[in-house]
Amino acid sequence: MSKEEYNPKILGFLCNWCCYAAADAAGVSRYQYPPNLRTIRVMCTGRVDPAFVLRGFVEGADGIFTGG
Amino acid sequence: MVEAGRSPNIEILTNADLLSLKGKAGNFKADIVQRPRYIIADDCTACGLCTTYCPRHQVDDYNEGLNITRPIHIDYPQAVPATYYIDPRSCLHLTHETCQICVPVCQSKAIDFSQKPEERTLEVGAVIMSPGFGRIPEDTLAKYSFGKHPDVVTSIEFERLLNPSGPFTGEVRCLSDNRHPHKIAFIQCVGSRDIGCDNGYCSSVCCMYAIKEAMVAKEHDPDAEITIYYMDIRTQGKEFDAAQKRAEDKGIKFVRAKVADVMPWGNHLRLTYSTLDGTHSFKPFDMVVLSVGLESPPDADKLADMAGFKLNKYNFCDTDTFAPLATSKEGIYVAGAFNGPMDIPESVTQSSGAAGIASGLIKKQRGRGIIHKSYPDEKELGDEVRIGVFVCHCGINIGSVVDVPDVSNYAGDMDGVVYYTESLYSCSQDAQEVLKEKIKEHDLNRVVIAACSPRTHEPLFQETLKDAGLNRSLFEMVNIRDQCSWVHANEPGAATDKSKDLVRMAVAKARHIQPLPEQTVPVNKTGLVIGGGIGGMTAALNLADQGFNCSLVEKQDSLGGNFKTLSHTKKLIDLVKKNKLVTVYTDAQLQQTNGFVGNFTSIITSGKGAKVKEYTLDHGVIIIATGAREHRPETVLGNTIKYSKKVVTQSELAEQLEGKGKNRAPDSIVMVQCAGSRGDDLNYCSKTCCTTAVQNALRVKEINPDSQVIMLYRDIRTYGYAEDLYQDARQKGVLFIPYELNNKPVIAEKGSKLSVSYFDPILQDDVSMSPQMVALSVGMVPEETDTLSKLLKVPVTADSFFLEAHVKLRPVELPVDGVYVCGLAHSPKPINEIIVQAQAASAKSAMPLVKGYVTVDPIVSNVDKDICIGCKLCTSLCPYQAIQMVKDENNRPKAETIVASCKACGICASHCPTFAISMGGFTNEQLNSQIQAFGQAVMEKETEAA
Amino acid sequence: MAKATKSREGTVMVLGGGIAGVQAALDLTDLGYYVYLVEKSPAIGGVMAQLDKTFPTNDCSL
Amino acid sequence: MGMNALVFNVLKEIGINPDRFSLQWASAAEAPRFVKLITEFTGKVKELGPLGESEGIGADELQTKLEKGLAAVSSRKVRMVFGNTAKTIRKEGIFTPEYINGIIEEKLNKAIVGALSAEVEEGKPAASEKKGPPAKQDAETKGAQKTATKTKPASKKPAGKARKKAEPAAKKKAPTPKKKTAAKKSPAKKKTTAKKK
Repeated sequence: MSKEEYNPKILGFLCNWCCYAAADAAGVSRYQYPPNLRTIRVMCTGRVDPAFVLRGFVEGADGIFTGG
Repeated sequence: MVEAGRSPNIEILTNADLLSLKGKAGNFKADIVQRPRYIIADDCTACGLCTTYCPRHQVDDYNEGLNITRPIHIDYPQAVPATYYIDPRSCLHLTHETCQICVPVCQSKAIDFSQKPEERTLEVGAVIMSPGFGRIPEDTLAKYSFGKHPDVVTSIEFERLLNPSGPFTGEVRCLSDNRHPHKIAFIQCVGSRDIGCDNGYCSSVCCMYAIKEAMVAKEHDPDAEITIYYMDIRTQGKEFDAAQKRAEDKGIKFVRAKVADVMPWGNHLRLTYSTLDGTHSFKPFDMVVLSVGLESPPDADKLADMAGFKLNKYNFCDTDTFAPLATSKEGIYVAGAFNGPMDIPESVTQSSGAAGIASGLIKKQRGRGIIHKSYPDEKELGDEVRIGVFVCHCGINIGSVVDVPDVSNYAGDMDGVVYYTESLYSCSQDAQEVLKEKIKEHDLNRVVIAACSPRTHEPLFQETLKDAGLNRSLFEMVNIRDQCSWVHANEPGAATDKSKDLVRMAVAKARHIQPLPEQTVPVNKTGLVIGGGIGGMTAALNLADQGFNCSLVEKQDSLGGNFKTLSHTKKLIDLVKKNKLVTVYTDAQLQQTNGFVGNFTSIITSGKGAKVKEYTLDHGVIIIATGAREHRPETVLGNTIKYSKKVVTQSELAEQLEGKGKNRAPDSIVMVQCAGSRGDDLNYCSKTCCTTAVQNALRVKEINPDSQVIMLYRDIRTYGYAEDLYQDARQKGVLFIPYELNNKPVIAEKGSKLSVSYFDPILQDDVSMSPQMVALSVGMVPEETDTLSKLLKVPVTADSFFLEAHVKLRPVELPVDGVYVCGLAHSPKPINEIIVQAQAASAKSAMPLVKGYVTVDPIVSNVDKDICIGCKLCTSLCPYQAIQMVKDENNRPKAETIVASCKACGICASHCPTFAISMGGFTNEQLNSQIQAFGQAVMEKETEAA
Repeated sequence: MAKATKSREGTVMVLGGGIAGVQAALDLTDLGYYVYLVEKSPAIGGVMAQLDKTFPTNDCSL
Repeated sequence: MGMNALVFNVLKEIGINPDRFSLQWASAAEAPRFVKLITEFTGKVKELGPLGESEGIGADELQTKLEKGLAAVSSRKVRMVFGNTAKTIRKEGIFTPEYINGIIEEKLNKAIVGALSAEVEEGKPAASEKKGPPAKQDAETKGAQKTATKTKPASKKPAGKARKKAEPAAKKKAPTPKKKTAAKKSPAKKKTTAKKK
């Protein structure tokens, strides 16, 4: 698989009050960004257990973004 | 609209006209007549069969006459109440006693031509007038050949063209030959700022909606060339300038010119206009949109003399600056565009304020008319997981990018999914009925909705689940609009894949969702108002009027804030002092606040020097009214400024003019607008400086008629009725000269003489002069909001004003429940808007106090006693002290949640060594299954790509 | 002829079912009052219901 | 507190490039910042290439290493040390990244390396995937079911008693759906869902 075909899968943990709200605001202002992110909404980044991050890699995520 | 439709305490009387209104505050008698719908509302299933069979054609007013419909129809599928009606003006049977084809066609026999007008008398305690605004008469549009050429449309017609339920299902087409318009022109101030049709006021909203319509048109057709012809761009609201800047970046051209006329030119249109530098230009356009203003409602006079209140000279409702929602008749209040042309956020704020005052007026009768809504009892969950998936089009918002049918079918064959479908607008009332039916029909016990953001619409769907007998936690929402179709607009394939993944992850989580009981906590029925200016005092007085006591905390040693000298402020101060329900703390500072809506405890210090005392206050709600102060920039438009007797700000000039000094009005003065604002130092518009500057200019001319007053401006934003002041100033000889950012005026001080030089676009030459005074129209900055935002954990915008929960739907509430904001702390605004916001804030804050209890979101933490090893880590890590150790039956320490103060952040759960703690709605198992479902996406992707 | 007039204490009449009328009605029910929402056209929503999107957030106007 | 430092450590021990995990902040009003963060992170991950490839680890070896990492952060020993370190950070009140990374490195590195190597003795790579010893796993799932249904009003009554009453109902309801749905689910992937029960 050459580089351009490669489409990284990114798992995102977004905090409902900050980053998730920023993502909504980005949508309202129609900013465009790459579609590789798959979001899991959590109430706060405090909820993100190290086990979730490791499990994310076990499940094959190429990158994990946690946004507080 | 949906909420109003289903609230048991709102009786919607459509097709109804007011016949008479008599009585006094607290006891009015209103006679109304309800014109017949000729359809029995409860039986009509809105199936649409009758419209297909009806032979008669009729112009569709809802689509501004751009479309044809039938006498028996519904305006739009999401209408509330969702029933059809027959238009008596065109129905063959009602006009010629013939036809009646629809009667046998209707399956549910809902058509009943025997219906007669019904008169009813309503006995009410108070009345709120919100009849909205009227349309600009067509003859004022004639000079732009409106009606002579089909492609000259009004802005509301253009809005219908843009709307997916419009005549061309959302495609913008010329009405002359159906082609896509490539060059579109917007002409501003049509029917406003126009003494010709005695609409001398500015309608305040046209600049903003023109920009919005241009942006949406650009979204439909990215290479459309759109030009807006304007006199002043008036985008003075909060974040409005940012929207204008975004429009410019998107390639929308703004030309400062008044368009003389629009001539049909074959299929095209030719615009003739002249710009400031005197050059005449003719430009061809495919379509011309007239940004029509807002007129007073057509039946304003009838309403006024029926109810006995006065109208102002423009036939809008006459109100006083310091009582902007009260009409001249006690007990009758006004809200919305009938008060004066305004935008939606302002109308919403006014209606909340009017509701608050009305509730204060008849607080003795509160709660007597109320029907308490009862929900069917929660049905027992079967063992089998039966999930329903509903994928939404949201008009074109999702449907135009994401292949909704594909996503819906994809969801269909997932484990546990027993029903899947799509809907055009899943948040509309008819879709909610479908949702309820499907839950019953397929015995669904979990619902997944793929639509917009749960942050805005989760409560709406949860309410429908409760109505269908399902626990409201058995619900998961997938955001495929704000975080998918809107942000991956030009990658439909990737957006569809992403939607499928997100739906699969949501279904994976849904399989593990459990019903969670709702908890309620009692409310402490008092308020805390921070800031004792006009806003704070009005809010405190209104809370007291509604029967709740509150404490008012003022930083300085006396109440009054920025407008201390005004007579109205003095009146407010002694009203506050006399009111038994309001306790005032001066020289007071908020030290600490914790707790949550309904149960806050705050510590404040009050008193000066040695006598500083500390008070602990228990209260249910907080209203922030900390106001703002004048911004004194060091440099203005690149010139360093030394404030002196000769170089003053507008407020200093106003003070000087109020004084008694003989030559207090200078012989020559230059006023500089946007001094330190709109990108110069602050990057927002402070909304009031133009009006204050023009008032000062008039005051100078009044005292010293032959003085020379010159105002250098970028846009004169005297919106609403203030336009009359601008008109008056020009007639009195005040010179208004626009400057551009690329050719800024130069202000310098040589010795004792001032020198100002600028480029005059009309003379097309540089002018320099040495005025006696220079007045800088400076903006305002919020009073140190950072400390308060940290104390109350509420967000502030980039300009450090408080960030409201939603600019239109919840303009005076902050994202943190129980905390409200009003006045200059929210954004710069004139006094009447401060008072309206204060009244709205006190109305909204009274709601939890009226209800008496607050439901706690069931997403709090819970501890499994078997697994907990009592290591006490969670109690030390919890930022809200919401978890404590208790002894279990054999005396071993176990952790336990304090449900009332838990904020559901989940730190305890993620740090618990033995995974003993789980969060309601975000359990370890649910999140793990979501991650696992995400994993499957990788597998499919690789196989495709490999 | 007219339906029995429901004389009822604690009620407010809101004349006009546009965004202002609907918002006032919703707030009044939260403040504990019964509301008669009188609208002259066959459906509530007023002009806002005709709009496609509304500034400044550009989200849908329903 | 320090969760990202712990994850960096574990990833470094396994040999995965820590840049693949990013912890950022963007407030509700900072939409442009959020978009910048996501675009940059996607670009960086695209540069790094698929997981394992840029780190030169074969697919199978990568899988076992990752699962060992997961087991490490789920083991009670590592989590206990992590919890106490977080407690000290909070008590010290110093939240600079350097300090947090330093103290996590110092306290946890030994425990992580120990946990990673410890897997080899147990010799049950598949079993070790499970979060902690199996007994805990079942209790945890049942626990999650029970606790979810039994949240009760804030009354101070000790939880034990209330749980008795609620338990029978929960037990009847909770386990059966688990078994049925899980059995039906038959993902093709090698990672069996056995670890769920």
